[in-house]
Amino acid sequence: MFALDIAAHTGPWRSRHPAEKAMLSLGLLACAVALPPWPGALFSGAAAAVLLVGPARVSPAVVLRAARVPLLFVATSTVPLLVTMHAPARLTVNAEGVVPAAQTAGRSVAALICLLLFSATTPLSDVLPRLHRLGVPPAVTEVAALTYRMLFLLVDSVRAVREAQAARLGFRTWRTAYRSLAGQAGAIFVRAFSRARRLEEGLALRGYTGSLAVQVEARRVSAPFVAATVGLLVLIVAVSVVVGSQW
Amino acid sequence: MHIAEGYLPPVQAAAWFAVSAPFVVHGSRALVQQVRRDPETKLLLGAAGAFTFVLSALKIPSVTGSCSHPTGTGLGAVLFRPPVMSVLGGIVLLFQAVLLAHGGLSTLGANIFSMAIVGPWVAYAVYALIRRAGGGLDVAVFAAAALGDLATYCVTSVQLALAFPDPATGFLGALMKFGGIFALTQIPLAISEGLLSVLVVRLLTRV
Amino acid sequence: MVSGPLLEFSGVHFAYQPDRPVLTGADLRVEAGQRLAVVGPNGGGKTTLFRLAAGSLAPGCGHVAVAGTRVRHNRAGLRAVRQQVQLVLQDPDDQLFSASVRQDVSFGPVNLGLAPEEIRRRCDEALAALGVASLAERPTHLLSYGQRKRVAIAGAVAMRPRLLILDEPTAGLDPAGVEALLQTLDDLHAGGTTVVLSTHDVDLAFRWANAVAVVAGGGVRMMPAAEGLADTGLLAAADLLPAWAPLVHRVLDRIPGLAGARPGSAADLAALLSAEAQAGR
Amino acid sequence: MVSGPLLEFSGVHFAYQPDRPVLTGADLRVEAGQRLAVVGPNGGGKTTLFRLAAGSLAPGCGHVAVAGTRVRHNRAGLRAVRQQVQLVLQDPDDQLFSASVRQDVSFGPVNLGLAPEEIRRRCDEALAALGVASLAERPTHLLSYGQRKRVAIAGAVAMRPRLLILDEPTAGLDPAGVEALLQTLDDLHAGGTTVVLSTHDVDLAFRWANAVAVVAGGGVRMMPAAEGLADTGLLAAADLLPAWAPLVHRVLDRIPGLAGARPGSAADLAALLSAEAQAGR
Repeated sequence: MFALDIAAHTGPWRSRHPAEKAMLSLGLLACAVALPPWPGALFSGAAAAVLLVGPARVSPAVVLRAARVPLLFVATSTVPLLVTMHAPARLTVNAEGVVPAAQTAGRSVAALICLLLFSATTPLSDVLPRLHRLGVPPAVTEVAALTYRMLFLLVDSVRAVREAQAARLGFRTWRTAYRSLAGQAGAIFVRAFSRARRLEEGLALRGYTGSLAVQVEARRVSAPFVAATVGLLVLIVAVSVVVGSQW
Repeated sequence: MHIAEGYLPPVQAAAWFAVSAPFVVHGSRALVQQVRRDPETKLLLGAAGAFTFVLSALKIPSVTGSCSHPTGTGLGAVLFRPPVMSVLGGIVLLFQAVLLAHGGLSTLGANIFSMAIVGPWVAYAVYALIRRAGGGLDVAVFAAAALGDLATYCVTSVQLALAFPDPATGFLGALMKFGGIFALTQIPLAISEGLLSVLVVRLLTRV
Repeated sequence: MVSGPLLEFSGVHFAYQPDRPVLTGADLRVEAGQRLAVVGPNGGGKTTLFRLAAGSLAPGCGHVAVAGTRVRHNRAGLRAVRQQVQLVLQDPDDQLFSASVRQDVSFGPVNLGLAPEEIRRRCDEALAALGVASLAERPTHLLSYGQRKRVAIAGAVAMRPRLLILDEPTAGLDPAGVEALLQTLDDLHAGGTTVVLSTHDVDLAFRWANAVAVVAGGGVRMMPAAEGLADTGLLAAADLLPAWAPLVHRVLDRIPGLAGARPGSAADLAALLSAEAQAGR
Repeated sequence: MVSGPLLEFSGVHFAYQPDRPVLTGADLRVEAGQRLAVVGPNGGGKTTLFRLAAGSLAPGCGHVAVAGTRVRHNRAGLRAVRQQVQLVLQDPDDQLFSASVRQDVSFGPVNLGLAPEEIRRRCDEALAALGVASLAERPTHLLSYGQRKRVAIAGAVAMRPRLLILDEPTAGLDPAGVEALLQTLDDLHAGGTTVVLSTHDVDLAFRWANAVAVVAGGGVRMMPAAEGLADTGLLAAADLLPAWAPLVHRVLDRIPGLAGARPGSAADLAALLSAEAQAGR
């Protein structure tokens, strides 16, 4: 359904503590964003890319498919950096903009790979119940966890509704397509809230009185993994500073 | 379009977190209180979040032949009110970043500000104004959704213009460039989202 | 009219995920006028077969032909398929998305761009055929499960398909509901519609269908219903239980006075036994 | 231990809407150790009966008692009921709220305020009992329907109820899934849990249950399974079809060499006939 979510749930890093994976991927992400793009982003992005298709064994096809939409954004929003506007409707190509545009695009692509390293290895269902340790109120993490569970049900429904509408020629013209879309939105609205109502009864039977607390399986944070992560991050920062100053 | 991961310079990315934080914290407090008063709303809020996510994933046919997505924030704000939408919108944007790589974690603050704060508040204000002025439900919903959508992309353009001012004309020049790409082209989609929202509300009020 | 079978699969392969094929070379022929029951284990590919037939999915290899024409997955091609073949999904809520029953049933005819009177006529006809005319003005979400199921079928019938495919139409219905639905399908069949349905109930398949398709292990095996559903080995190979009726027929044939009796359901058998008891008295 | 029946309904009336009562004076007694099948038409009140038993609904008149104690609809009263009685709803998605299987199963034990090791023990035990231990780390949304159904039951079993009630547990499962689930229920029953389930499949009820409750027309009629499900008239009055097995037994008794054979399923009958054919050779 969501290729990144499936990768996260089925990959070899599935049983690692989410904090380890967050430290690694978000640490690299921070390096990619905060260090000077050349060479900091290059190193962070390259490290994330190697980890992603190497030890984390995420298929390159999944990575590329997930990267399509954000890359489209990067491509379109980099165009304005390459032109100068002197007055409305008077645009010239800006040769000096090439370097900053390349830096911005490079930083963004590097950061994107770091994000994918996180997404494709760390299931949200492992992250959400632990977020309260970072000070997020349990009510918010519980609502988020319910949203996560229910959105899969709704995505399934909306796909089935769409298929049924297509079978009855619901997308034949613009007019019918709009009517069909409204039908989809209406159907999932009704479904979402009837699901919530029924789930409430289902949970009440199991003793629900307001708290959705569950037992979160204890996972040990691996000291070698953390040490390697710290080592990698320090190395990237150090090399970036040294190489950057010599450039 | 969400601002992609890493696209904003670090200081500005951090600044947008700082700007969004009070709204999200306020929304979270409202949510916590609401849930404490009435524990059942927890499941309804989960449903509302899932609905918003799926709504923003519906494919709208667009002129260019490719497909676009509604923001869903206008309809969400009218149905669930802006403070709650700031939290639900934040959750949805986090999920979009992690599940789909749409948007990002470093740009989450900026995207929350445009899509989960400004969009919903503009939509809600427009809706409330038109209703109070005696406007019909259809008109109010249409304007709320269309202007909420448009406001979101205007804010995105401002965010990008602040980050990348034009070498000759500075912020204003950059705003026109980014606005030309992200806000102007959004007008037909904003109208689409308005029409779609009207159809949805009609369907829901009849049910 | 076009000659050849109404629906034909030739060597159809299909996989949702590349490493897990669902169908590996499926062949199927549905002739006009048939009543075909599709049986097989969950996850065996019954629904996939139906979605391929309705054009919702495109085969990986092989091809699907409707009324002698190979299905093309472009706008015009799909449109042609959908005017001939209608698929009713298992969960009626996936097909009901309008506020009222009449609106929902009119969805297809409106999309066909028909004239208002023709739309009305088709809706009335479909609602009457499914016995839900009295519900026409009711909101769909206030209907019972069985009623929603009938309205969903009415929505497909209003498209006037030549081939109506129903995925587990009797699931969730009580015995009375099942009987009423089979009666309705018989009426539609008598009216010229070819009907295909999937079911887990081999006894239902035995007494309703004239042909059976066993979908398991990536392939489809078609047979006359009486033969296929009496083949305990074949059914067991597809993880299915045998049907009662053909076994009971074998037993009855050994009793003088009951030999040759062919009760299709337990109710028929009960009637047979009580009639015999009456006569014996 | 408390004496008396595990669950008792006395003159229970219930209506969702005042003018349309569902139950009008229902009486029911479930003894510890029973295997009770509840049959009846859709809308006849089976689910309502279960929701009353689990404390989800409060009766209009009459009363419901669990283990000899009349159910009180306050926090403490409901808590007491839920430690004894667990209801598994028909749609597993109505009970699975967490994306993680293990977390979901732990929900009930956490609500009971148990110690962490005890919660873990109960989860492991419930997951093992339902044969889904290998799925513990899988996300709910990647499970098949049958797997979700088992996880939902595990969530109830983790509460260690004395009485486990399942609403249509076999609906939507294929024959192999039904057999596996019945085996699991047998194991739970052997472990001391009293099991109640509803079904439309009278043959399933006949071979699995030792008691049957027919819910129809606002009342409940309880009987030993063999007797109730052989009573064609009683079943017909409740809009149910007769079961094959008791009729087949009557037929078999008239064949020398097969008389006295009691196949419970068509598979048993098939085995019987082929064993006889073998022996005859």
